[in-house]
Amino acid sequence: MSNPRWQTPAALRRIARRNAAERRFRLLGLGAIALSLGFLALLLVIMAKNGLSGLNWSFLSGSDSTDPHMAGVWGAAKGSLLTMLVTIAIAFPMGVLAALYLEEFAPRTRWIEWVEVSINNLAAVPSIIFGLLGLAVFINTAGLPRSSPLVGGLTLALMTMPVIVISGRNAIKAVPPSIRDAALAVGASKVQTVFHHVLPLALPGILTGTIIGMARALGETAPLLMIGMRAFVATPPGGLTDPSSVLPMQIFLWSDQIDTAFVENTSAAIIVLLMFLMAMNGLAIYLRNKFEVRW
Amino acid sequence: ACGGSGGSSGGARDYIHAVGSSTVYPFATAVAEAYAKAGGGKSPVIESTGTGAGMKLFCGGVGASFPDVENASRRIKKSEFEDCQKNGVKEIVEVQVGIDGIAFAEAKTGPGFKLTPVDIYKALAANPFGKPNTAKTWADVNPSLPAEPILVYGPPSTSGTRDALKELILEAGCKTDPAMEALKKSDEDKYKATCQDIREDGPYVDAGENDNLIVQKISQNPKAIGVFGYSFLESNPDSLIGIPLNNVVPTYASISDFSYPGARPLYIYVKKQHLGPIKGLQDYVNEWAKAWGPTGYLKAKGMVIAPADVQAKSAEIVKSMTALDPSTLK
Amino acid sequence: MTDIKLQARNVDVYYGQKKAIDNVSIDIDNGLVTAFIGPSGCGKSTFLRSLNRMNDTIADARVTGEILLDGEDIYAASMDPVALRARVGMVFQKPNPFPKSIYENIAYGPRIHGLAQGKADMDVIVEKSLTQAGLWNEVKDRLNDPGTALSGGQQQRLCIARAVAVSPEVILMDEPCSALDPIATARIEELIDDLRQTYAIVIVTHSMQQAARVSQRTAFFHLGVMVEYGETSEIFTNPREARTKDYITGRYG
Amino acid sequence: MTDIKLQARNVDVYYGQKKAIDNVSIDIDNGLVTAFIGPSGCGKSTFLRSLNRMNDTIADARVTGEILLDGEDIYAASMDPVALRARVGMVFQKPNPFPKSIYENIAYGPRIHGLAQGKADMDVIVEKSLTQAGLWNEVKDRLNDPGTALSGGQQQRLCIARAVAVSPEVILMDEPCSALDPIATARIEELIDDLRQTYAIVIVTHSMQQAARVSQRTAFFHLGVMVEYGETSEIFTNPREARTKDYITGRYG
Amino acid sequence: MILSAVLLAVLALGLAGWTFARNKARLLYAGRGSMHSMPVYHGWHFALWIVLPGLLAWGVWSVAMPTLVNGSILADPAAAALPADDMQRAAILSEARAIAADPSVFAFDPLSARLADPIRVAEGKWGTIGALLVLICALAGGAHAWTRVRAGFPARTRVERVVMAVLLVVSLMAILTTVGIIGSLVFEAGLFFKDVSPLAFLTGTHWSPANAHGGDISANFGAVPLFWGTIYIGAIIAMFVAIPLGLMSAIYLTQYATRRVRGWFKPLLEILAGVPTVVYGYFAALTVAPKVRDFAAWIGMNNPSTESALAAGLVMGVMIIPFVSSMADDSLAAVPRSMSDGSLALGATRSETIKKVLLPAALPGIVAGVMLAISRAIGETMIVVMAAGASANLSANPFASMTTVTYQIVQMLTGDQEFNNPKTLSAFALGLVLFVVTLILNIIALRVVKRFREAYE
Ligand SMILES: Nc1ncnc2c1ncn2[C@@H]1O[C@H](COP(=O)(O)OP(=O)(O)OP(=O)(O)O)[C@@H](O)[C@H]1O
Ligand SMILES: Nc1ncnc2c1ncn2[C@@H]1O[C@H](COP(=O)(O)OP(=O)(O)OP(=O)(O)O)[C@@H](O)[C@H]1O
Ligand SMILES: [Mg+2]
Ligand SMILES: [Mg+2]
Ligand SMILES: O=P([O-])([O-])[O-]
Repeated sequence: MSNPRWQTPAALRRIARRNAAERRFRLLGLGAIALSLGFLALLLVIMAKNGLSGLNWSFLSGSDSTDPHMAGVWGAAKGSLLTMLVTIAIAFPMGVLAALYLEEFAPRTRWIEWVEVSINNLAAVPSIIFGLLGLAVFINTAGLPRSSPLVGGLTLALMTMPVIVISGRNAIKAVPPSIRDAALAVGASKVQTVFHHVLPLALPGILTGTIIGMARALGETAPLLMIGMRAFVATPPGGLTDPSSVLPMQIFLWSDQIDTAFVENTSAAIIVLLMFLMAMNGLAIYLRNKFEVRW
Repeated sequence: ACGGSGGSSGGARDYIHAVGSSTVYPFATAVAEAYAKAGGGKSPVIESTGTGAGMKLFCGGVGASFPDVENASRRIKKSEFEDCQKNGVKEIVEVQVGIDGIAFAEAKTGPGFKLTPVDIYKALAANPFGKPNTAKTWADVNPSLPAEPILVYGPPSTSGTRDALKELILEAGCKTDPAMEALKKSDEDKYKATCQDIREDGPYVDAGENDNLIVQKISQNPKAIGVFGYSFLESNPDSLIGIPLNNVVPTYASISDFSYPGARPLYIYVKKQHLGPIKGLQDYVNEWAKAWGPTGYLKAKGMVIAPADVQAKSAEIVKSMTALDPSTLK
Repeated sequence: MTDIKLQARNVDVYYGQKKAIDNVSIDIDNGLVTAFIGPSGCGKSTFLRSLNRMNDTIADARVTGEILLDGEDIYAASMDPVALRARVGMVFQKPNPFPKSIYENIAYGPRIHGLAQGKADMDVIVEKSLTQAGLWNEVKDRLNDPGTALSGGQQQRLCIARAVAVSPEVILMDEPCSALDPIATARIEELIDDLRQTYAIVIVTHSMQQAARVSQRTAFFHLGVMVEYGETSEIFTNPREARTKDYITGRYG
Repeated sequence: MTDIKLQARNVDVYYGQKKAIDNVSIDIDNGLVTAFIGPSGCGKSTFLRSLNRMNDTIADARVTGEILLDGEDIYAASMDPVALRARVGMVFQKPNPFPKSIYENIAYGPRIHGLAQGKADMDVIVEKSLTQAGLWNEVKDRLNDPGTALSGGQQQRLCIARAVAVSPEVILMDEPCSALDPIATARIEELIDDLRQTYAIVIVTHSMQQAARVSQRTAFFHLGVMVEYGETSEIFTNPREARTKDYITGRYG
Repeated sequence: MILSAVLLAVLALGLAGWTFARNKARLLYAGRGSMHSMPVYHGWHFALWIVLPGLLAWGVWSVAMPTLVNGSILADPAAAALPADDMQRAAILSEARAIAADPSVFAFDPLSARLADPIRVAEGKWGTIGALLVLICALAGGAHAWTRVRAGFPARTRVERVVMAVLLVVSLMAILTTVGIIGSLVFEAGLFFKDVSPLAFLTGTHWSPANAHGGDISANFGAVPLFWGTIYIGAIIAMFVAIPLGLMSAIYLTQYATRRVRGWFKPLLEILAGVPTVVYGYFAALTVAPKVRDFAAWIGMNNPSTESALAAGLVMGVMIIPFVSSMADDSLAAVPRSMSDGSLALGATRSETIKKVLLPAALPGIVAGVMLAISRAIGETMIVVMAAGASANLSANPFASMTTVTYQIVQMLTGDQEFNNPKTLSAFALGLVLFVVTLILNIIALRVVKRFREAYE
């Protein structure tokens, strides 16, 4: 005794057609993901095919060389490491403090709006422009040494700080107001509330954003072209002011070598860099999952 | 870097710093490596900035924050030398380290071009002899050439190789017309535009800084011609052959004796004032002298060695470190 | 003897241009539970939060008029809002323990106010507060468990204990049971009755039944105005105003 | 003559491991308004949503037992949920008009189900639905205005019109007035009374007063169990179960 | 030397002050409410009053000292030999200072070796004076604060004020960076526009800096082909890839995927954005570009170029997918669930609900996301440097080689160029254009997102 209006052949056909459209649409979505990830897989497979055979201890521990069989990535990796140290030492505290100020304390004035617009915009400014800035400010004006992890790190810090501020603000925003209310209601001051409760609770989120920002900085090449890191450096840098290369720059330099044996080196270096990045991303995801709090 | 506030890094530097040409870069890195291996000290840092940008850094001043050596794929210009002087870089030692040929090449399967500078000038100039370039095929330029479309992959406007192409080939082709010589006297700018400007309507393709890619393109495209440093031709003997200019095939020999028109000298410039303070700078320059000979390893890297008399003269300069005489510059 | 703890005189509260509380005057006595009732959005919470200056934290909220705590104007420049909030504690609608241990939840307030001289002292405060909130027996063996691991009703009692730990004089409660089940609600209601011996208590509730059960005085709010205020038994059996009567008999809300 | 429209038989609903509805059986009759009441979280919404398989859209919700619409199992494989939901319409707590014109809001349902043969036909449907929802006179001159530009009460009536436009057989309403002011609430309550001539109506409400005003049958839920079901007048004046009585007299909730 | 030592001394004083003041404040405690602030805040207040004046004096002195030392030096007879040119003089002096600090350093200029000794003496003198001054400031500050260690003193409020000031200053860094970028770009671009008319630069269609010589060079700096290449690669081809793939991925992940699937695929997709662009560039140049060329040849093009807009654009599109998908993801999630519930309850299928209700509602957010993605794409450098080519072609043929703004910036600043040449300076003008365009795109996008969010709050 079911409803005849929905049992007519026309109605049934219509429903069948709509359900088919539904399935098609769903497949389309799945296809889009498959295609995107397929591309990623292709990239990884090709790099692995070209580069895996070149990954050995002497490659991992050596530095740049004109002989492809002698060349290694340690020098560049150490340069990357030092550069990242500078970047994080500057971008992290500044980013976190700025995020705290903007989210918790800033009065809603025109001025602060400008700060916000600048930060959001800086996060999207092409990286090469930070290279121009680094060249003008750190090298030409401040006279810091060219090609050094110090200048590279400072330049990348300017680029990374906005990313940290933005993710930091989101993490701070995600701390429920009820926690702030709770602290204020027992007589904590605003500053105490923020530093005792909000910041610790937002920290996992901030860290996640920081790791992602750092990963981006680690893979960055273009701004470093501008500040003299496109160089042949055959000894790993001993300190922050020694000239050095970085991993992505090493890849770029090797990709331009005449000797075709460098193709293997380039791919192997890419594998090393990608492993670093995936490890960082993995850590970020782990942190996010571990500390993600549902309020 | 203006020396004014450069004080913070005015202290010591215990490695050699060279900047400049991307053409010289592979040779400079090889020398640097040999120098370091010979126990000369910390490995020198070689930056590939391009000749001009390198000159700017090199001439920035004297002191640890300025490079010691400039690699150049052309001679220093008078204006650059003056800038050096102004910034206190008084004595510069010029050493010719070898030769680079700009090679014209086609794929092994190509039609077998034989060209002259005039052909190339007519095919590639923006305004050959003052008239807009309408040539579409090589036959338009010279009826004896195949009627294939003109397609030349060459270096971009920012490269020293491109300058060499303009000065060594195009201008040579251009100067075959006496009217041009006259023009040079009357209107230098116009002369330059007529003899050196490269057409931009398609037949000449800017292929980017990456000479590797030009090589690949040519080997895939039999009807195209590529222009790049000789070393690239030498390291791809399976896929490429050189195109004779004036019936001279670009070979090692023809470039080193300058019988091939596309040969140009490569230089390094050394800051004499740095010889004392920078440990090992003299050794590094000596290492160049060891390497550029007929049995040296630079040859294996694809550099064309200079003729014996040039080598001797350069060796003499290295030994005595005689400064460059500015009156020979233009 | 009347024992007035808090006095509001002609209080208006604005959010930006919008007036959320219109000219409310009320006396709140020690030793009693005062209930604020009224339909949603009538301004109960807004008024409650102006009693311990929690409204300061809302950028565009503005309070005019006078609110006196023991005769002292709480909005005077000389009054430190931080000290004020230690004297006028607050418990919120949704239990909001800090994501820390039970012990730390209680200890936080005394610590920032320097109320304890050392660990032993603090232990005493924690035990006393939890006992007052009727939670000690349930949690005494797991003081290091996170406060968020407790059940909803226990969390709310933890929040009450936290408020009590800084020895306030007044406790404000904004719908403290609305997120709880009936059994937990009953526990809290008992607790409120106990606490009123020591503190002046103000409670906002949307349930008239609850107001009737726990309070001695009731204020009825409507559209930002305090329509009626008096003995709870009076208000529920014999309201003076028509609007109160309509509300109580379920005509709206 | 009983005229049973919907029949639930031993229905359990789970969210993951958690049982939110426990063994509920109920008959819902044509021509009547059935109200579900009970304290917050007792499962009213959950049960309501299982009546038109809206629970399908919640990833980990699972329904067991039988629900029959005109004797046909709505969870049977042969039942298409798309057609089912056209027959059992739903109105939500917060008015949720689409961000489109008023006309398009109404026309959306008939169009996807192919109920209109051309524009003229559609115009008739739109007018009829809006009239049934008592909104036609207020909006007939601005059918192209966005539905979101209406007042809250009008929006809720628009949502009712939208549900009516696909000619359902049952209309489920989940606290349809809780976001509305008393005047708008009164309009909707009148409307419900009109609509029950044509549709079987189930309404969830947290207000016992509202249940008493609009429904003929009332089901009382508590902790996922249907405690009592019967004539509304019976339930309110003479509940059989102690829990029902406690709830109605305001002992909790 | 001595100045660094005094800095340490000031910090040590601060630490000691912190302990003293806190302990003193503790003695004042006489039960609840007897003090405004906890003792530790008195400690901080006292320490800040020591350290901040000390630091301030130290900073001022560090800036002033070189001038004072130079003044003393110029009085030295050896200084008479200093060259007149300011720049050379400064270089020699700074070198001499380095030698004074570390005698093992070798002198580039013999004069600086001679000046080193006088410098050492002068630095010793002025350094000692400075150190005393710094200490005096620190102690004076401390003395002032010591009188404030009283029960009623609001130390917490004061300390918190300093904390706020620090936070404010840090936040202003963003403005400073922006100003720095604009400043350095505008200054150099200004030099460029002395030689080249801005109008010709922005509207000219002929880009050939190589042939720029002689009188009027404006005609050689028409940047439209670069703009076109940038837009064609970054905003057209890349978006052709990124929008459908990103949008459909987001739809699948938010609307269809189970939580588990989403938990896996979303981070995987985000890896695409994390791959360094130099890797994409290498991949584009080595793998994708030849395939594109083969394809072009296969469809009958004569002599297709290896470097093509299509190859660069495709790879860039893939890189951008996560940007589009995560913005679309957010926008779809921001559409309240009640919207889709409303549609589903009428008997609409999921896909009908998505197409007719969710997408239109989320459109502003998606558009904003696409704009952000475009601004990312047009600023992308390494992919185009490695795969797009250098020809300033104004063509709609995707198989043609094209160049972009970022490519030219890199070339102009690293190629064989004479300095102070319009060719080099044009890089800054291009940078300025790029900055302004991304700024506009971002501001629009942020506005749109904001309004969109507000609509549902
Ligand atoms: N932060 C705010 N900004 C602007 N208006 C607000 C704000 N908070 C509340 N309001 C408005 O002030 C009025 C009173 O709100 P209030 O929260 O005090 O009501 P309430 O009686 O507590 O209601 P409920 O029973 O729903 O909690 C309402 O109209 C509300 O919309
Ligand atoms: N999506 C969900 N996932 C898991 N649990 C849920 C979900 N939705 C509801 N619940 C739980 O199921 C139980 C019944 O919820 P339901 O929303 O049906 O209650 P209700 O009677 O409608 O309450 P209210 O009056 O607050 O609307 C509650 O305990 C609730 O927490
Ligand atoms: Mg409230
Ligand atoms: Mg519900
Ligand atoms: O880098 P080059 O100057 O040799 O082109």
